[in-house]
Amino acid sequence: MFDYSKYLRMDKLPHIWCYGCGNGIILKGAVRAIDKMGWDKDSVMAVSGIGCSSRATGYVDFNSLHTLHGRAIPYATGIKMSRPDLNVIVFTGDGDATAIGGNHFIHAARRNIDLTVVLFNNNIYGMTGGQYSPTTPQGYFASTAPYGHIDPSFDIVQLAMGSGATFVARSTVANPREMEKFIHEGLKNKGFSLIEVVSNCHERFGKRNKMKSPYEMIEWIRSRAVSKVKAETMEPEELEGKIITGIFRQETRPEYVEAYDSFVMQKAGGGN
Amino acid sequence: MFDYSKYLRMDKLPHIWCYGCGNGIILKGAVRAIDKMGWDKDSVMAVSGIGCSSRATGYVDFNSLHTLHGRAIPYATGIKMSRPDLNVIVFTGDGDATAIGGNHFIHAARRNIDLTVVLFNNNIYGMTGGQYSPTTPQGYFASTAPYGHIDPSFDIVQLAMGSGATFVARSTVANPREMEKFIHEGLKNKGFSLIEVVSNCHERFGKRNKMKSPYEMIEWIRSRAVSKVKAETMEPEELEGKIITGIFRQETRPEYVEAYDSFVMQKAGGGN
Amino acid sequence: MGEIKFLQGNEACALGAVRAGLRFFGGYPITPSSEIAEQCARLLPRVGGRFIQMEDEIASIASIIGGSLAGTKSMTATSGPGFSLMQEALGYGIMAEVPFVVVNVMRGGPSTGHPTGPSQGDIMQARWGTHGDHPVIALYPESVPETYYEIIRAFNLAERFRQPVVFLMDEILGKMNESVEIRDDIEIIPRRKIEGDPSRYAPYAMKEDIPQTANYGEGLRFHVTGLFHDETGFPDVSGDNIQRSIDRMFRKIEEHEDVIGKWEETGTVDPDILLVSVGTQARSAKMACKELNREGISAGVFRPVTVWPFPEKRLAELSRKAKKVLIIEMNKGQLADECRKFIDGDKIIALNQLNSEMISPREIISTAKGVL
Amino acid sequence: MGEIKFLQGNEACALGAVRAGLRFFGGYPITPSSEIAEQCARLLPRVGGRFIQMEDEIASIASIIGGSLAGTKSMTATSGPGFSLMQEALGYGIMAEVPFVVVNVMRGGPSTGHPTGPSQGDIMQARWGTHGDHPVIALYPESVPETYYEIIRAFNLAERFRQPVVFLMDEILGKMNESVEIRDDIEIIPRRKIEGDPSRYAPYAMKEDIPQTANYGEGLRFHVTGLFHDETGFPDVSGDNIQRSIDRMFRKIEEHEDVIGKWEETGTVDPDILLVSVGTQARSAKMACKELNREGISAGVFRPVTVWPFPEKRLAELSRKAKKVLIIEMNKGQLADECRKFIDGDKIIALNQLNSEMISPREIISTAKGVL
Amino acid sequence: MAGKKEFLIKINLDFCKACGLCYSYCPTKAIGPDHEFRASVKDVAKCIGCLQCENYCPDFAIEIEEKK
Amino acid sequence: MAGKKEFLIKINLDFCKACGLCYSYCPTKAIGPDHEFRASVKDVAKCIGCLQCENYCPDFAIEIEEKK
Amino acid sequence: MRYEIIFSGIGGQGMILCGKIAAEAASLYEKKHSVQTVYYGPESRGGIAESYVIISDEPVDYPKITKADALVAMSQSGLERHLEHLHENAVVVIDKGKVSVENLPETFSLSSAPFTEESIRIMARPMAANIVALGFFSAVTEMISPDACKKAIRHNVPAGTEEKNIAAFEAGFDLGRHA
Amino acid sequence: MRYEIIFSGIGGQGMILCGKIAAEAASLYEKKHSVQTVYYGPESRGGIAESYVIISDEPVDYPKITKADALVAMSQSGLERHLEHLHENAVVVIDKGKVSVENLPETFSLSSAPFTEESIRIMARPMAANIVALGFFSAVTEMISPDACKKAIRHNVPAGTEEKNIAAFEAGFDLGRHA
Ligand SMILES: Cc1ncc(C[n+]2csc(CCOP(=O)(O)OP(=O)(O)O)c2C)c(N)n1
Ligand SMILES: Cc1ncc(C[n+]2csc(CCOP(=O)(O)OP(=O)(O)O)c2C)c(N)n1
Ligand code: SF4
Ligand code: SF4
Ligand code: SF4
Ligand code: SF4
Repeated sequence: MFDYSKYLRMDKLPHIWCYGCGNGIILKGAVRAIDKMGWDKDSVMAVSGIGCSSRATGYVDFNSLHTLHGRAIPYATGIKMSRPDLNVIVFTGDGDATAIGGNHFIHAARRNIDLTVVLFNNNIYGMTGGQYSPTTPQGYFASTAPYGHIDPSFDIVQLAMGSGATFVARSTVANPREMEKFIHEGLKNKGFSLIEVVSNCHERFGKRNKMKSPYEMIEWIRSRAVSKVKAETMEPEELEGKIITGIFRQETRPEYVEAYDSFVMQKAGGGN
Repeated sequence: MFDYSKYLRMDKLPHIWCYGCGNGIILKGAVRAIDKMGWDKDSVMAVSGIGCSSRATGYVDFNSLHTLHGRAIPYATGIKMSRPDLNVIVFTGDGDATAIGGNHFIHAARRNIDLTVVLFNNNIYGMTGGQYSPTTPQGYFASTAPYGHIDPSFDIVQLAMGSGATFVARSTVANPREMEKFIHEGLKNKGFSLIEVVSNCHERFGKRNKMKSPYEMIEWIRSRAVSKVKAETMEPEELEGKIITGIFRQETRPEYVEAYDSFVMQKAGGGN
Repeated sequence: MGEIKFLQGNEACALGAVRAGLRFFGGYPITPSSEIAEQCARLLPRVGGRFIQMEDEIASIASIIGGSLAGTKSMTATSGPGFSLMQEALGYGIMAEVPFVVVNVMRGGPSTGHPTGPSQGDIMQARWGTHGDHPVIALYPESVPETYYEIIRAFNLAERFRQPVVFLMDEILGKMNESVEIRDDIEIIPRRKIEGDPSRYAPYAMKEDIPQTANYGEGLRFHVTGLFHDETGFPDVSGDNIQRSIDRMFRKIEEHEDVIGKWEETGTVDPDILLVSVGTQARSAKMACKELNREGISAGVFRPVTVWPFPEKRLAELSRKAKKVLIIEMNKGQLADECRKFIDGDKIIALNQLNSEMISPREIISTAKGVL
Repeated sequence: MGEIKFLQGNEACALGAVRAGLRFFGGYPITPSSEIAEQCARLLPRVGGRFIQMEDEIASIASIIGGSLAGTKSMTATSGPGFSLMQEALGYGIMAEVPFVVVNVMRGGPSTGHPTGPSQGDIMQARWGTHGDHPVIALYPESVPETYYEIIRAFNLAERFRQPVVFLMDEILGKMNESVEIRDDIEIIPRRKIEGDPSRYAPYAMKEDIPQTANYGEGLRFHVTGLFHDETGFPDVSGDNIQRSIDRMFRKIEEHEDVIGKWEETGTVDPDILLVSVGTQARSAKMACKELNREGISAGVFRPVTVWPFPEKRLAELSRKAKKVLIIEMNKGQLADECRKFIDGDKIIALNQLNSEMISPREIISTAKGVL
Repeated sequence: MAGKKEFLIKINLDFCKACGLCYSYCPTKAIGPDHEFRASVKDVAKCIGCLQCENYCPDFAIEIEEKK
Repeated sequence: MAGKKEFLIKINLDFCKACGLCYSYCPTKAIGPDHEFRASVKDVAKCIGCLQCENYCPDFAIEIEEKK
Repeated sequence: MRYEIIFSGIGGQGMILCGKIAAEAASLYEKKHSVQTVYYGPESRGGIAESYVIISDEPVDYPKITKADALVAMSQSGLERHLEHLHENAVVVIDKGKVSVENLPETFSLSSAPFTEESIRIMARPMAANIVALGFFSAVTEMISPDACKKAIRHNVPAGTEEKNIAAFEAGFDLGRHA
Repeated sequence: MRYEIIFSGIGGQGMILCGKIAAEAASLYEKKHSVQTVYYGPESRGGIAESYVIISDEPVDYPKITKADALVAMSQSGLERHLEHLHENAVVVIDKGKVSVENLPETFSLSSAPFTEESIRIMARPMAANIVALGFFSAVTEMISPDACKKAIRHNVPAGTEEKNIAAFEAGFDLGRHA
């Protein structure tokens, strides 16, 4: 039996998320994955932006920082530059990380700075009432897409890879154990790690799209999830609308702060 | 003999760029490519951000708009949403488009809005005096990298592809005719087109890196350019530090404003 | 008499804007302004206009500047954090003299603050938020019907003076429902069409200090920049030109304060105690004033509708006659402080509250009685 | 006596900051501030600190807020357009009470304006640029040596009051070279280390209105947010808490104006004509004052070094005795307008210039003579 | 005894928000909804310790413990 | 006559910034530097009309025209 | 005459819509002046979410509650929080079974009915409890006519749910008439 | 005593560095007070780029030019632009051959030498013309001693170019002594 109370601020529970919101499932997975790392809680730093998902930092008994909408990653970058020994985890949403925060996301990935970004992708802006996000699927409805949504979506995995991230994975709340495993792998990577977790928001997304309950939404997600291995055997047309899950990249490149210390500081004669 | 004066504001020349600056070479290529489209000058809209390269809009006799640092693409997006019949071209730099403007770049690519972005990549911030940009190669010097640069670079082509652009190409000032051809192909694409042109800034980059003259820098660029076809036959190690040129993607997907008009406006019963 | 509709403040803002000719909205959602975007997403495609949700607030305001320059009346809407992000481009709009409207539905700040709470904390920011010397037009209605008509006036002023207009609302107003009579006889200033010889056209040639700028794509191929520029629109950073440009930009607004300025005066004429308040808070002042009048106390209300430029002259005049000027705001006293510039400091009583609630008529009444 | 160095203003800013304990700089280049970043890139790794060039100004200020919360003294530097972009996060710093320094080397605005020209156009923005009610500390030196010492004071104030400090410079000062004596006896306030029982630790527990916040990663696992929060750092948007929090944040600064406030007075004591000026422009006023004094005219100079909170009390005092107060600025009269709050309007003479040049002693002298 | 394992189902009703995920995913229906749709134990003997409920509960409201 | 083509080399000295690209890339050295390193025609007969100079000149300062 | 009503509850119970319907009914269909304002917490769901309605013969200045003439409470906290905002002889309407009323001052005119239960009875879901409550309120106070309310309901509920909501209103109205 | 010097030219000619060296020489090595300020256009290159140096026995208040005592002009526009800023008997130093001096008021004390040519002569490049000019200026005005200048040069030029620049300075100084 896993003792969540070891990692949670129990006095802050129940959390503010809606009944059945996938955010709770992801938070659980993240906590279990962090536990596997065996880290001292004082060495863990949780940073988030603004959004439903970003409220996660309020519930974990680590060093925690709730920043501005979209800016979790640059705050985290400064923390890492200041205290490279901290294990910095970013909790963020699809809006937070890929709409307003998109630039910070790709630049942190490019630098390969050692942050583990757990991206709660519920395909919508939950907190502000269901406006479309950069990952809302085409044809679905949102409060700002009353006639159906026309924007193509980001493939966040492709975006992270195109930017240079060294660990990139995707899972869903329909598969909590896989998600936990991917987060754990991401935490182990010394460099920029992105774990996208596709999640359900029946309140702001589901109810507008004929999926009223959390269960319906999670099953909708499950029905679209295809493992990377399986996807490789499928035709592009078959893959339309599917969520491909798996670890897409796992490689070793010099970490940013380490590179700074070993190269710039050495050359400058600084060091500590 | 090509009559540049047809497209240039001759009274603004000579331009403010340094002697031998590649920006002039790119501007020439762009003008020739536009000429091939046979467009009415009134229908062409040139938009730029801030930077040396972004001064290009001042010299072309089209509708022209010099915006804020990093924001050329969202200004252009608004113009396109307002007047879809205009042919909108964005002139931008590596700093302008991929540092401060990185988010707008990836989102416009995602939407596949019909902009042709000509990105003058001189691997440095020219206008402000030679600070490193997201494409400054590792190991080189910049005014903010006095001990040598450690940041991994963006591969702008990968970034554009990861974001969903429908036309993606790269050329260099060492090959003006190829550049012109790629820009022309980009202009023909109805959707988001990115043509990265690797350029020389001997003043702010070259002089700090043992390349004092424009000629030396252009030859340095040439020595690193490898065509996509050739690159496919090479090993990853051989490709290190190389500039792979060619058309990387050329495909057809619904253009954003057309999709809006044909889907949202139709459903809403608006139309015009 | 026109049709009567029962509308939310945010909804009235969107409807009024469309009525004023809005055909392009670029925005990014934020509580408590999001309904404005949502309504625009619904309304615009019905009238041949377009809506886009941009990637952030900076992109939003950038997109509407582009949209406006290309000839389409444009708007964005946001709240404090987004308004802060828009400051750089708002300055661009002022510098390049582009007509558009930015709505800021004020919530509790600073920072994330209290997203669902009302405040009047961004009044000074609306004046001074962007860098450099610049004139500002900012309107702030008190009710849903006034929102409908003032947003139309905002568009008209933007077009007439080629100036971005800041439209302030507050969380109470944005989320409030009231009935609005939709009159038929509303003046709408259309976007100017400028014609001329392209080879000699100067987009910043002036008529009474107001530039005669065309729209892109209508045959006059001109240049626009955020650098200081001359009549032709091209950069000119000579000292003389900078001085001349800024002076003219201020003159353009200051010399038309008769058109831009707007305020309401109610209660006793030349009252002993003058209540000054803006936005929804003024409604509380008005109720208090009626009660004071009923009790035989000489009280009046002065409510600026145009907040910037501040209707200083008229208020100074009224204040000279009053014994006390009670300035009532849901902030730390931003306008009260501003009023020290032209009202005897001993007369000013600042009544302020920051607890996410409007200051009630009762408090106003008791404060007013206490100081007389 | 310490070593004497011949330094550029921007360089002195970087050197002073490192002397004050700066160990993390996150920035984005912009004329005329870029040398500060360049010097930090060179200096910091020599002393075990780190420099990073972020992707934009928003990321820059975000990174230094993170850096500071994790225990490292942090700074960024920019100019007008970048300062506008930083406003949202500056408000976060004020709300979350994080010590750091933001340098704004003022250039000609609004918008892109005149990148290589000086101005004093962002003084009011430094006060009101971010949304919501908030207190501000802003310093503005006049010379290269003063830059060195005032940037150190900026860090000390930031640490002492847990408040971001805005450090204003201007293009002339940033690019100017002068000699600086590097004294040995400088007080540096170190970052506090807070200890206690993690299970009961409240990062916003107060001591004289100043929060006792620890650094991340030192054993006290606390929470920080930009929402209104209680002593424990967790969100609390109750009306009472909001009122209490903002009142306290203002009190924290206002009640320590004796420490924060700083100004210089030169020339005749209790002069007939008082020249008021800040930054490099004040040096012109001083030269003018000397000349006026030589000619037997009773003139003095009042130069605020701490611009916000504005040294209102002392200036009001001096102004009561003066016949005229001549306020000299490279802007449209921002401080002159501010001074109307506490100086008789008839006494104020605003001397302003926006042509990218300092107002010369000659002009000041002739204006002064003209009004006496 | 290597026989059938037995489990304890602990439900924290203060945290439970009645989302129904736990009992929707419970393969044996050892748990089910109470009158307000919150989780409640229907037949503890049916519990096979698959932890599905625990995995999906977003509210840290349900725990399965093996009886020793 | 299907013989050798002849060309006119037009240099606009008001635009030329003396970067040297044109004559660095001129394969026949028909053009070369003047005393201030600006472009100047050395031997017009050598010009083969390859347009290299025109392609590389960033300043719109050189044009090659075929003599008719 | 100025009449102030509080519709109180928690997120998801629809008390904001309920207030809007009441205010619109008074304004558009009864030709009175009315304003509705709202309060909601920052939580996405489950926090306070309520609205205030002022109905008057004259234009409404202050749009918030001074002393409420009526309170419709769908949650315990929504009752308790507002006791101090009520006129001493205010009408208090509560959802029976969900909200308990110990120690309520005698001066209030209390009436209650099981709105949630009634909603479940009619449409197998608790969702229309707010509309049931509105019907009940209309009947017991006679501040807003049922006809006006029904027009406003049709105008404000999602298309396709009009009839169900009208049924819910009528059920509430009936309960109120017999209360 | 307040002595004001303008070092004028266009971007790339190094007149900003030139002024800095002069001011540093006066300040650090001659123990006077000095300030150097700059002006440069927004162009990356080729625009105006110049500096102003004030040298004084007392601390310098106003750091800009009131009436200049000397002008070193490396470009025609740099001469013409500043004529009105000069004292009537100011020292005017120009780069012979590059700058022509027709119609210059007689009251000025004009001296010139071919700085660019001299630089090309010494180091085959025009780059050190600014330092040649500084040497010349030092000799003709005696405002700043050659020793102080040389110290400041060593401190300010890129590592490895010290000796060449000292040579350029001395060449200029010689030209000045014989001017
Ligand atoms: C600068 C700024 N812009 C907008 C907002 C409003 N806002 C808060 S959360 C949010 C979107 C949240 O979406 P996402 O990150 O996907 O999180 P979710 O709520 O869906 O978990 C927005 C737009 C804000 N707080 N700050
Ligand atoms: C908001 C803002 N930040 C910074 C700057 C300063 N700035 C002007 S151009 C530039 C970088 C230019 O680099 P790039 O886009 O690569 O163009 P280049 O000059 O190299 O052609 C910067 C940082 C600015 N003008 N505005
Ligand atoms: S609104 Fe959506 S994302 Fe937010 S807590 Fe509710 S279900 Fe979760
Ligand atoms: S600084 Fe570089 S990019 Fe800018 S004009 Fe000069 S050579 Fe070109
Ligand atoms: S999954 Fe959790 S919150 Fe949902 S019903 Fe079960 S115990 Fe309750
Ligand atoms: S390439 Fe052009 S600018 Fe360069 S030297 Fe030749 S003609 Fe002159």
